[in-house]
Amino acid sequence: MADDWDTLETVSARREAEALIVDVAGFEGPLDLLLTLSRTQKVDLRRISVLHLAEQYLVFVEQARALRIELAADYLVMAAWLAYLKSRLLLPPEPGEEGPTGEELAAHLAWQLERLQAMREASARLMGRDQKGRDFFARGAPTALAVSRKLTYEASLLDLMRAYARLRTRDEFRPYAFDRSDIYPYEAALERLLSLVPGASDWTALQAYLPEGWRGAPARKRSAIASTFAATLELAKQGQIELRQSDTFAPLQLRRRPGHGGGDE
Amino acid sequence: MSDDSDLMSEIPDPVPEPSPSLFAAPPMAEQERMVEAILFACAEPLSLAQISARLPQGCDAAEALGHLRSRYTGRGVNLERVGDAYALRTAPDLGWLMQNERVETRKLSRAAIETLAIVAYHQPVTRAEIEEIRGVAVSRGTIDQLLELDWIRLGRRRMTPGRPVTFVVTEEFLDHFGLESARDLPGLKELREAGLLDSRPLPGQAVLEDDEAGDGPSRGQSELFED
Amino acid sequence: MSDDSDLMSEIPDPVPEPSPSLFAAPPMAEQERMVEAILFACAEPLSLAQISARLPQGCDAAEALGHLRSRYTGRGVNLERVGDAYALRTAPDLGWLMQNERVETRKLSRAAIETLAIVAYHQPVTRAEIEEIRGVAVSRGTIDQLLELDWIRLGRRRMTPGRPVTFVVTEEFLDHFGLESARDLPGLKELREAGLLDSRPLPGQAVLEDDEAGDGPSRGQSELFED
Repeated sequence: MADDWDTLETVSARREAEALIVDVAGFEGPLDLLLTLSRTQKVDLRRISVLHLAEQYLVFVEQARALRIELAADYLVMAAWLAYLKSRLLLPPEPGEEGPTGEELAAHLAWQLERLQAMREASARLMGRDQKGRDFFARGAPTALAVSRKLTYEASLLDLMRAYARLRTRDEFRPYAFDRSDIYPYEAALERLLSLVPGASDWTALQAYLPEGWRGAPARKRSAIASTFAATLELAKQGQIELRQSDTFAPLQLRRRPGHGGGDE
Repeated sequence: MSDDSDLMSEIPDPVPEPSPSLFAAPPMAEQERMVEAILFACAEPLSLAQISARLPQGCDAAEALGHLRSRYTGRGVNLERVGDAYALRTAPDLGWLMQNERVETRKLSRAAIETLAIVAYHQPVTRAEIEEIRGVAVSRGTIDQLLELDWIRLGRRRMTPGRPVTFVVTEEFLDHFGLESARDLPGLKELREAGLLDSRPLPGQAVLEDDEAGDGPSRGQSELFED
Repeated sequence: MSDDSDLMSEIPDPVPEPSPSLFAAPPMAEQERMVEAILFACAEPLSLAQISARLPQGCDAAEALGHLRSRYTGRGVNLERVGDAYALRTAPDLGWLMQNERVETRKLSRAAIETLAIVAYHQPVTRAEIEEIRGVAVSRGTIDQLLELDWIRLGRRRMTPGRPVTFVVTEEFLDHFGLESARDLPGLKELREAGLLDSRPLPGQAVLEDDEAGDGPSRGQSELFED
């Protein structure tokens, strides 16, 4: 058993970990990464080896360090916790020791992963349902009616909360969408790239895709590059674009995937 | 309802009929369902040609319309001909059910929504307090409008000099805004987390916010639940 | 469902006002027509109370709805139950006919979809609980977007330290996904039986979270099965 794990780790697991690292921006936090890693064990989540999973994760973090990829703090917190869990699982408990056993902690982690997986599946099933406005429809020409009042005033809870927020930050209030003036949001980068992809038939440097006004000041440029880079990874993952880099630190280039029309699916 | 089934049984089964297209047209009952759904969902009356264009090849829109028309005869909804087009309409004799329902919807003015927000977050609150928070005078009309909408009502008089009246929100308010209680309104910290508010703390507001974060909307709220 | 009329007749009429006995309620077939017209005219689901309020005195909206529901069974338009409300909707199998009416919705991010599912399955749920399940912070705007779509709303505050706000799904959510109630969420029972909707604290932190467990998501969802 142990031998099996060892060979797996030296060859395929390491390769997989490397592949995962390239994709690090695609993960939604350490739990998501753990869930992906757990799939390599090819067993039901209830029979997963948490010890092996912890080792896989630690290999991942080590590899990332070797490749000088900076991981967000929560990935490192998880690594520290898994290292602790690993030691609890491997070492016999000290006599009179307080606190939960390694097995209890491992069972909890396995349950968390199972729960996340279950919610993933639930959200897929939910979105797969018939939806109003797509699969079934309401009356197309409703007669105006609601309450039997001649004039009604409309205000949503969101309006109310925004009004209050506006009041409490009087004079200083700016709509939140423009708050972080030097941060270029990932969503904006993704949206921008999506609109540009159909025209991107030739290899073009990533820098060329930075929006106007984000190419000058270093802080703004850094933010725009980071978001745009993350967005290219997402689009590459979706198969909409191709990425290439001739050498380490060479300019990153991208183009529309040949034969891909630029449509959504 | 027996007429319905009689009607259906009179229609010959379309399967053995040689259809012009490669695929046999759906049975007439199915065509009728299709026309029904299309007319229901469409915002405008549709001509025979428009209906035909939406149906699969080989369908007979005119016949389906005929069946649909008789199916809806005498019902609360009728199939009507409007010029060259067809539409489902409420039966004319039931128009009175809809009469008082011509509703004009207007957006609440900024003054009104702000006043309402202050009442909701700070209730029971006096007019002077509302003005203090808003930094401008509150017009009589604004308060009247909110009272008339039944979103605010008079609360207890404040036991301070002059014994000013206070305002609180109503059940109707909770109902309209989908709240279970005024206490469920998010505080500043939560508004910020939901992205509705600038995340940077403002100078001089730190104390107020701490207050808020600890125990929901405000001190006033607790009074509401004492009686 | 004759409770309404029974209830009415038991109450002694104090004033000589129009009482249910004064005017006989319209025949059931007529009540059914009226309910049909009312629901047909409205794009939004209407509650039993809203329907009753528009019918003449002495009508039994529930019974009329029952008749109407079976009348529309298998047709191009169906009578659907949405939470405590009712609406006419085109049959899902005919959606392909309505290409022109299709509304293009903004594509939701994976984070938003998962957050929505978590609210639906774990409601009432706090932001911290959503983050714990996903193992990652809920980004600004995700909650905002779901509120704006009117798919989630604020529930009761959790009676735990900090009294955090909770989120629950709305009637619009049920309507959009064609659900009669949150109990009909696919796989809900299995998830509950597998313990995947419980709130289980990390071993060793039980004391800290004990409070929460009493009033937590597990309780919320199990409530759904009590009646």
